[in-house]
Formats: sequence, structure tokens, C-alpha cells
Amino acid sequence: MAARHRYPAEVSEAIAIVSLSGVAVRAGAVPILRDVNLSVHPGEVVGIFGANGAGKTTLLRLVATMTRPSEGSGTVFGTDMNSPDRFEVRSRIGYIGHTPGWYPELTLAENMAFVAAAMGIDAAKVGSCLDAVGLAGAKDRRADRCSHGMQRRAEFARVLLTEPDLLLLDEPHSALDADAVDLVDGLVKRTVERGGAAVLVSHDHARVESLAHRILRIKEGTIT
Amino acid sequence: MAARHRYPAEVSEAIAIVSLSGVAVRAGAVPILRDVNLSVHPGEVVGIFGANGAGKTTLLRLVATMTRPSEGSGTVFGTDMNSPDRFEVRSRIGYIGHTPGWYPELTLAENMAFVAAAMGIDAAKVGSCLDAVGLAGAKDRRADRCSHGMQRRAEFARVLLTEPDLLLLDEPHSALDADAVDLVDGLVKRTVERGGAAVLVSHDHARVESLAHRILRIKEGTIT
Amino acid sequence: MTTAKPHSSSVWPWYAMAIAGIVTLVASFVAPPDALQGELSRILYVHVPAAWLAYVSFGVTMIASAAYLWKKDLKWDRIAAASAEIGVLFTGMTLVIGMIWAKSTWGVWWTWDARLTLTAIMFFVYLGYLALRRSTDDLEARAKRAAILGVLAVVQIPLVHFSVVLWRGLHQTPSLLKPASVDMDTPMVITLLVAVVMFSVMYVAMMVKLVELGKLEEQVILSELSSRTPVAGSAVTAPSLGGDA
Amino acid sequence: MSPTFLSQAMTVARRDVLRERRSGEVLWVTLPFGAVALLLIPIAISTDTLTLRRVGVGMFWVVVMLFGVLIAVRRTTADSTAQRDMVALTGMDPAAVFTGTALANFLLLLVFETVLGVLTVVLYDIDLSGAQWFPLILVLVAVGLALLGTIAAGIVATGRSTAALVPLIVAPMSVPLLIAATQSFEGLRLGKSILTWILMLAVIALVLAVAGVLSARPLQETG
Amino acid sequence: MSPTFLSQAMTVARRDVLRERRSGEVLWVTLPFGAVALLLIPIAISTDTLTLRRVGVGMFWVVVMLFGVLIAVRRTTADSTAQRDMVALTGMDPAAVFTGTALANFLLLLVFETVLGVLTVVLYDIDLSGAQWFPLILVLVAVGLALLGTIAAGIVATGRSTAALVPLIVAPMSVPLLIAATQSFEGLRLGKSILTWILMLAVIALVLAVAGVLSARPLQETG
Ligand code: HEM
Ligand SMILES: Nc1ncnc2c1ncn2[C@@H]1O[C@H](COP(=O)(O)OP(=O)(O)OP(=O)(O)O)[C@@H](O)[C@H]1O
Ligand SMILES: Nc1ncnc2c1ncn2[C@@H]1O[C@H](COP(=O)(O)OP(=O)(O)OP(=O)(O)O)[C@@H](O)[C@H]1O
Ligand SMILES: [Mg+2]
Ligand SMILES: [Mg+2]
Repeated sequence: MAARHRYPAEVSEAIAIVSLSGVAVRAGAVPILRDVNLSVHPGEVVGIFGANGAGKTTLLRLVATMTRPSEGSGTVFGTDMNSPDRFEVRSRIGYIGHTPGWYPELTLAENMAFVAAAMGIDAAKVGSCLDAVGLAGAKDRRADRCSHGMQRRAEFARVLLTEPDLLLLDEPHSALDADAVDLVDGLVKRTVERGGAAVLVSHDHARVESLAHRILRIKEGTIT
Repeated sequence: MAARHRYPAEVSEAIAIVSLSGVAVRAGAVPILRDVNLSVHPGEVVGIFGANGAGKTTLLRLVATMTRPSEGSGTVFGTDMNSPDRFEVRSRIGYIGHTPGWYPELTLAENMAFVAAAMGIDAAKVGSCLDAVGLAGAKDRRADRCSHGMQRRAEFARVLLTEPDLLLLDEPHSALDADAVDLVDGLVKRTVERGGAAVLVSHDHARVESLAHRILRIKEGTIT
Repeated sequence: MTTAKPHSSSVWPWYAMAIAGIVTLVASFVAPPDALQGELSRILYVHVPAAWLAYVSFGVTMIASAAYLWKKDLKWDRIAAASAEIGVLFTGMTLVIGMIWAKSTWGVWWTWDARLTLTAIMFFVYLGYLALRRSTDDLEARAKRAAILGVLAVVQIPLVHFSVVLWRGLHQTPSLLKPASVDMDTPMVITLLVAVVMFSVMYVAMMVKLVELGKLEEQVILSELSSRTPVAGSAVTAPSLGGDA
Repeated sequence: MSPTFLSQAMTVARRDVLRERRSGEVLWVTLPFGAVALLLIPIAISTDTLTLRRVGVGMFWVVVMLFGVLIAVRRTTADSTAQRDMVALTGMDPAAVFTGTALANFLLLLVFETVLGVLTVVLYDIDLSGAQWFPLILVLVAVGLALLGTIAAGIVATGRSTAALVPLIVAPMSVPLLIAATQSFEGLRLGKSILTWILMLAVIALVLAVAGVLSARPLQETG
Repeated sequence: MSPTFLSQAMTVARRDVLRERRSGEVLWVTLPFGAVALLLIPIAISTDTLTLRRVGVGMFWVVVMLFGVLIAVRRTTADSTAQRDMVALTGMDPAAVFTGTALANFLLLLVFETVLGVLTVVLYDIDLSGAQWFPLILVLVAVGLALLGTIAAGIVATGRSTAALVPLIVAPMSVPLLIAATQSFEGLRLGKSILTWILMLAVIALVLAVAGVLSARPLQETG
């Protein structure tokens, strides 16, 4: 099942999942990131800290191929970030951003079913994933009638559904209640055990330090 | 300056700032809150915990008079929540919700200046408030070009600007970096010292417990 | 990357434009007046070349856009943009001069002739193209989107040109680019040809100028972006509530 | 001291104008759309100049009505709950907010009408007799439409009822406006008195203004 | 195995139709608005039945063009960055997403056209000779408009001033469509052959389809 998701075991040690070299991101003439070098290897959990506005979200979206580098080059799963074929690796990436992106007029289950259908995943899995994050009872509730925390939980369900090899989590602990924060740990561990990797952006130093193998700090637009 | 904001000192001990009795909130036929009784007195800091989807945000918006009770009655600063004059007390309420509500096409300073003008506050104060939250350098940046954390910080600047007597903070610590989390404490203390009160909703038990005089828990729509 | 004298080529286009303008004017007044329209017919020598060169400009925009999509070289994007700007200018000229002409021959500024309307619409399409370019500052994203529009928008040319054939209207039917007969006097045709050549010279001169300018602008942006430019994040500092009042 | 009703309204209007200047929604989206509509109509009905001249004024008003209401409605309903909360929590009088919004809508509509009006006159070769009355009629129609759109948007913004109501609210109300507008132009052309129509426009505007201000408080944001 | 191009496109189309069924944007807002437009026109131009009959078909097409494009564009540009991220990260082929979106837009437009078409026939007392050709023409125009709107939304969607450019890009590009549509109806009325126009519509649709599919990958979300 979902064989396309698996990172080939034999090369997993050698090849970096993410590799950025000398990358800069600009918004018009305003530099946001510059000279970023980063490589993330299979099995790794990387924590990223940095002040508000330092460029953490920009970095995650860059790695997710949703923002293109203005300078420098990078690869994700060996695919060039600038290549028009970059959409092909996106199914292996699990990204959770600041705000959930569910379609407000669809129910959680319908939203998830859309993702499943789009990725060729068995629709039957949707229920169990929502169940796993404690949303079984709310699966037929429209997304815009779910509380903020419920929508965030559902994003974790989506990650469970798609089983990505690279997790990119932007402040994953926020909005989750005491019961649900462990979801983050569980998901990260699962992913790593499968030979994937995770990048966590957070202001919650204690939680991330206990989880990450390596902590990076963003300052002045570069990783220090 | 801003005398209308001050709670009359002589009655501040006696009169509750918020008083809800037997309040229920329904969305259509779905009950969200039921039989909520709550009173918040001047000088008090109340922490509210509860699972995702328990109704914490609904409660805060109810107190902020943005949602009306389907049943029961309540007052804020002595004004009935159902009265058509409830808009008159709103200027004394400082509410920070899950997502910032800045106009994306205006700069932070322009957004703030709008609030100042609407409330009859001297526009000169805008700069110093943004400065106090560490956004002096970004005041002329459009809100949609500010990071999530920057927008959240600006909300604290707005609270500094309007000097409310009742603070309603929905997960105030989230998205703030290590430097900025103390803003929450500072603001709450300032408000309380002025004779105001604060209600904090959070999943960050440690931080809120150190701040609050009283902790309430919401479960299945009622305060326990 | 930059040549030693980046400004060396920027003078001759001005001369070229001036000379071409003068030659066109002289030619139009030397030519004999038309039997029917009299002196007014001289407008033709500006009106028609302007329209045709607008076609050429947008055609070049189309080709350069396609080339950009093919090669992903920003050089092509600059050419496409410059040509579109000139095309808009020429289309505007056609419209204004045409309206003046219309007022004096048909008695109204505007009429619902297919060609007139479609020319106006062509004008809007390429204004839209230019507006699209102004909406992003990411050079590559801008180039890509503009290129796609630049290719699609070219349908306006045949539409304008053949509009007179498709509907009956007031406007002159094609008299030159029509396969069979040429129903103009030889002197008129020659003058027209001279004017067209002169407009082409103007077009080339303006292209050189604008492409140069575009390149220069890009260089200015890049040079201002030194490693010392503060990053966006430096605008945020640690908060201080200013005492514990 | 909390600001006066008028200064609150002005604050809101100023905000709206500033937002428009930044986003250019009306000036760069709706206006060109309207202009294109005026250009397309003759192509579509491909008829003689005489008919076009007769049809021109009417088309102008139809375009103004439709797009005018779109302008007023879009701007309000596009705001998020958080944005509406921010406004509500300034404690401004909902009636003042209504007035300010309507004022801004009026100004935007006036620009819209004027530009399209000039275009119509040029394109459709409109008879300009009685042109000294045009400004008055344009202003009155803009007032009416701005109020109408603002009321409709206010009803929608309160939640429950969806945007679906807008056309239902707007359609019947815009008919009298349209009739008064076209008839007063027709009257000018024929050299007849247009007092009745002007009065009708004024009355509509007045009724809508009163309705809007009175309904603002009961309709205030309830999430 | 990752799903085929076609199944991805169908997934997207099904999502769009479901969203429309829930929100009713097209059916309950845009459609009534279009109907209001058709109702207002006779009031505005207040002319004889004969002129109305002549003008009716043209007005129908103008309304279809303007609102049709609004439909196609609104639905795409209204989505938030987070929503677009979600779609992109499914790893679907951008060309399949384009195809699916265009397909859904086509279906919505067809409904829109049909309802308004019936309304036009009733209101304007349209000559129904050659009516067997109507479905073909309606379908071809809907295809063209849907593709055009989807392409335009794609071109502007990532820009900051987003929706601002759409009308400038789309409305003029729809001119060939408008011409072909009105001329084929004119042809039917006069009993002439409309093959050229049908062919023109088909060619436009084909060109747009190719352009859309080819441009989808280069245009894929770039933030
Ligand atoms: C606003 C008004 C007008 C516009 C927008 C306009 C536009 C154009 C355009 C675009 C062309 C190039 C056609 C082509 O070769 O494909 C053209 C050609 C021409 N125009 Fe006009 N025109 C206008 C008014 C007039 C008037 C008033 C006259 C004369 C009575 C006129 C006479 C001509 C002639 C003789 C040609 C050359 C025809 C040919 O060889 O194709 N135009 N016009
Ligand atoms: N219109 C509605 N229809 C049905 N249920 C609704 C509606 N609006 C809100 N709810 C439900 O009301 C409950 C309370 O929502 P609320 O946003 O107050 O939760 P919360 O305690 O703030 O949760 P969180 O910790 O996730 O922020 C949720 O379960 C939500 O799904
Ligand atoms: N279009 C733009 N123009 C100018 N500056 C921009 C633009 N987009 C983003 N920025 C700036 O880029 C910086 C990085 O933003 P980003 O969202 O990556 O920050 P972040 O590290 O995630 O911050 P936070 O902790 O607040 O989430 C911010 O300072 C932001 O203001
Ligand atoms: Mg961030
Ligand atoms: Mg909440």
C-alpha cells in the first residue's frame, strides 16, 4: 500500500531528503532569506527557532516547494525546486501551516475524502484517521463550524492519511489541547521510523528540544 | 485622558464586570454552551481551560457581546448583552481571537490609526504602542506582508492603544516568540492594576496558572 | 556582465526617431491630396502606419513571449514588454487620430463600427497585459504569466484586421493587404510605404531604448540588493512595555 | 470622550476610501468591467447607430445598477469575522458605521458613474440637452444605490442568511431607481419637466437612508 | 499508484460541484443577478417589442459573458493561500487541476446559460427558428468561457492584486466568443449557414484548452 511513499531503504542513508545551498528568497526587493544552506537526512528531526518575522514560515514553504528560491538552488527528494515537475514530489510532503486550509463549506470528512481521492488513497481510511485524532464525532461537521483546534487536529488527520516522508510543521503545538499535543510527537516518530524526516518550527523550545536531533536558529534571514 | 475607560473606583469592588447567569448558546439547533454562570470582578484574572471544541472561543465572543445568548441573560459593565446599546461598552473590551483581523491592504500603522480614530484616541499614540511590542520597524508594512507572529504582536499593540478594562485573550501565547510571550503577562498586569479584569483561554496550563487567580474548566459546554 | 559603456548606444535612437518623424510629415504633405477627401487624406499617412506597427509590436510581443516560455530567458521577457508598450502607444495613436478623422469626415467622434470597437478592445487587452506586469515583483513569475497572456492576446490582430470583412461597416476595407486589386494611386501608395518604413524605424529605435531601459532597471534593483540590505525580519525587535506602570 | 457620530462615520468612510486606493478594486476591476460591458453591447446587438443612440442611456443605467450594487455588496461581505470583530469592538455606533460605509460607497459609485457616463456620451453619441441636470441625477442615483447596497450587505454580513438574499433584496428596490433615472433622462431629451422623477429619486434615497440608519443597531454584528 | 490524469481531474471537478451545491454561489447569487439584469434592460430602454426582440439575444450573450467570467474567476481567486497549499500538496498534476476546474466551471456555466436562456426566450419573445442548434452553441460557448475564466484566474491567482486584472484580461478576450455566438444566432434567424461560426467556436475552445493545459505547470503555485 502506498508504495510510492516509501523512500528507497538502500539509499536512505546517503541521499538527503532536503538539500538547500546558498538559497535566497526575496519578496520584490526585500530580502527575507539569504544564503540558506540546509540538508535534512532520512531519520532526522530538525527543530527551527527564530524570532517573529525571522523567516521560518518562508523557509518551510520553500522546502515544501510552495515558494521558489530567488537565488541558489535546492532539491527535495532529489527533485530540483525550480523544475516544473516539482509537483510530483509534493505528495510526499506533509505541511501544516499557521492556519488550516479546509474548504469551509465542506465537512471534515468530505475535505479529507477529497485529499484521499486526489492522491489515490482508499477513502475508507478517512474515517479511521479522523478517529485517531479524536474527531470521529465531528466528521460530518462543516469545517467552518469546527473550532480552530478541531481544524488543526484535522490537519494531523490529513498527515496520517497521506503518510508523508517529510513532515514540515509550523508551530504544531499551538491550538492543540492537552490531550492532543502528543499527536505531534506520535506523528513525528512514525514518520522518522518509516525513514522520513521532520522539520519543526516552534516557539515552544522545551517541547521541540525533546523531540529534535538538531536545533537550528534563523537570524537575519540566515540559519546560524 | 481616556476617562471613559476608567471603571468607577468606588463601585469596582461591588459590581461584577461580567456576569452571566444560566446562559446557553446554540448554533441553530446545536447547543454549544449551556447553563453557563460566570462572574468576573474587577482586579480578577480568570483562566479557562477546556478541550478543543469545548466552547471556549464561543464563551469569549459571548462576553465580548459578539455572540448573543440564546437563553439566559448576562451583563458586561452593567449593560445587558441583548440590549441594542451593547455597542457602547465594546470600547472597554480588548479581545484577541485565534486569527488577527487586520485589513490586509493597509499597513499596521494605518490599521491602528483607524482604531484610534474610531475610538477618539490620539493618533500619536499609535507609534509608541507598535514600538512597545517591537514592531516600530514594521509599522509601514502592509498587514498581509507581516508574518503571523507579527500580526499577533500588533494585536497586543492594539490592546495597549485602547486600554480596555476587560481583556479577553484566546490562546494569547501562541505564535509569539520567546521575547514576546511576556507581553501577555505585562498586559494582563497593567489591566488588572487599573481595576480591570482579564479572561484567558489557553492550553498552556503552566503559563496561565501562574497568572490567573482562578481557573475554570469548560466541558461539554458548561463550566465545571 | 555589464559592458564598459552601458550608455553608449542610447543616443542614436533619439536621432532616428526625430528623423523618421520629420520624413513622415514631409512625405504626407508632399503627397497629392486624395480626390474624395482632399487635404484630410493626409491623416492616412499617420493613421495607417500607426495601426500596422501596432500589429507588428503585438506580433513581436507574441513571438518573444513564446520564446520566453521556450527558453526561460528574461531577455525575451524584456523584449515582449517593450514591444507591448510601443504597441499600446501606437494603438492609442491610431485611436486618437482615427477619432479626429472620424469627427471631420463622418461627423461623430465614435461610431459602432466593428473595427473601431475592436481596436479599442485591443487597446484594453494590452493595457491589461501591462497592468498584469505591474502586479508582481517576482521577475520570473511575472515573466511567465505575462508570456502566456502575450501569446493568447495576439488573436486581437486578425480580429481587428478582418473585422471589416466580417461585418459591413463604415470603416475602409483593406486596400493594400488585400490579395487582388490595389485601389490607391501610385503616389499615395509610395507615400504610405515611406511612412510605414519611417514608423518601422521609430519602432526599432524605441525598442532599443526600452529594452535597454528594462535591463538597466533590473540591474539597479539587483545592485541595490547588496548583502547589506536589511532582511525583512530585522524590522522586528524585542518588545518592551516601558516600565511596569 | 467618545467621538461624535459624524466623526465616527467619517473615520469609516476614510478607511474605505484608503482601502480602495490600496486595492483598486473599484477603479481597476469593476470600472474596466463596466467599460468593457458598454463596449461589448453594441457588438452583441449589432444594430444601427440610431437604435444604439436610443439604447445607450438605458444600457448605461443597467450597467451602473448592476455593478454599483456589486461594488457596495462585495466590499462589505468580503471581510472576515475577525475584521468585523475589530470594527465592532471599537464601540462605534453601528448607525455611524452604516453611514460611513454608505458614504464611501456613494463616493466610489459617483466616480464609477462619472467615468462610465463620459464613456457613454462619447461612445453612444448621446444627446446632451439638459446636461446641467445630469450631475443632480447622478448624485441622487449614487446615493440611492449606495444605501441599497450597504443595507443588503449589512443584512448578509450578520451571518445566518447567505449572500443569496442580496439579489432578492436589491432587485425590487432598484427598479424604481432605474425607472426614475431613465425617465428623467428621457424627460430631458423630450424637454419635459423632470421634477417628479427627481423627487422620486430623492424620496427613495431618503427612505433608504432612514431604513439603513434605523436597522443598523438591531442588525449589529451577532457573529 | 498515483491516480491517473483523468481521475485527478474528476476529483477536482467533483469537489467544485460539491462546494457549489453547499454554498449556492452561482445558483443563488450570480444566477438571480443575471436574471435581474435581463429584467432591468427592457425597463431601462423602454422601447417597442420589435426592438426588444432584436436586442434580446445580444443582451443575453452580454450577460452570459460578463457573469460567466465572474463565476469562473471568483471561485478560483477566492481561495486562501492555505487552501491552495492543500491542493498543491496532494501532488496532483497542475494540468489535471486545471482540467477539473475548467470542467466544473463548464457545468456551472451551462446551467447558468440554460436558465437565463429560457428566461430570455420568455421575456424577449425570441424567434425560435433553428432552435435545434441552440444546445450546440450554448455548449461551445460555455466551454470557451469556462476555459477562458480558468486560465485568467490561473494567470492572476498568485498575484497580490489578484482579482484586479481579471476583467482586463478576460472580457476583451471573450470578444471572439461573443462575436461567434451572436453571429451564429443571427445566422440562424436569417436561415444562413452557421458552420463558420460553429467552427470558430470550436477552434477557440480548442486553442484555449491547449493553452490552459500547457500553461498549468509553469503557472503552478509559486506563492
Ligand atoms: C476611432 C476611429 C478609427 C479607428 C480606431 C481606426 C482603426 C484602424 C485600424 C486598426 C486600421 C488598420 C487596419 C488593417 O490594415 O488591419 C485602419 C486602417 C485604415 N483606416 Fe482607420 N480607424 C479609425 C477611423 C478612420 C477614419 C475616420 C477613416 C477615414 C474615413 C479611416 C480610414 C482608414 C484607412 C483608409 C485605412 C487603411 C485601410 C487598409 O488598408 O486596411 N479610419 N484604421
Ligand atoms: N454553526 C455551528 N454549528 C454547529 N456547531 C458549531 C457551530 N459553531 C460552532 N460549533 C461548535 O461549537 C463548539 C465550540 O466551538 P469553540 O470555537 O467555542 O471551541 P473552543 O473551545 O474555542 O475550541 P478550540 O480549543 O479548538 O479553540 C465546537 O465543537 C464547534 O464545532
Ligand atoms: N511580500 C512581502 N513584502 C515584504 N516583506 C515580506 C513579504 N512577505 C513576507 N515578508 C516578511 O518576511 C519576513 C518573514 O516572514 P515569515 O512568515 O517567514 O516569518 P516567521 O519566521 O514565520 O515569523 P512568525 O514567527 O511570526 O510566524 C517577515 O518579516 C515578513 O514581514
Ligand atoms: Mg511563521
Ligand atoms: Mg477556540
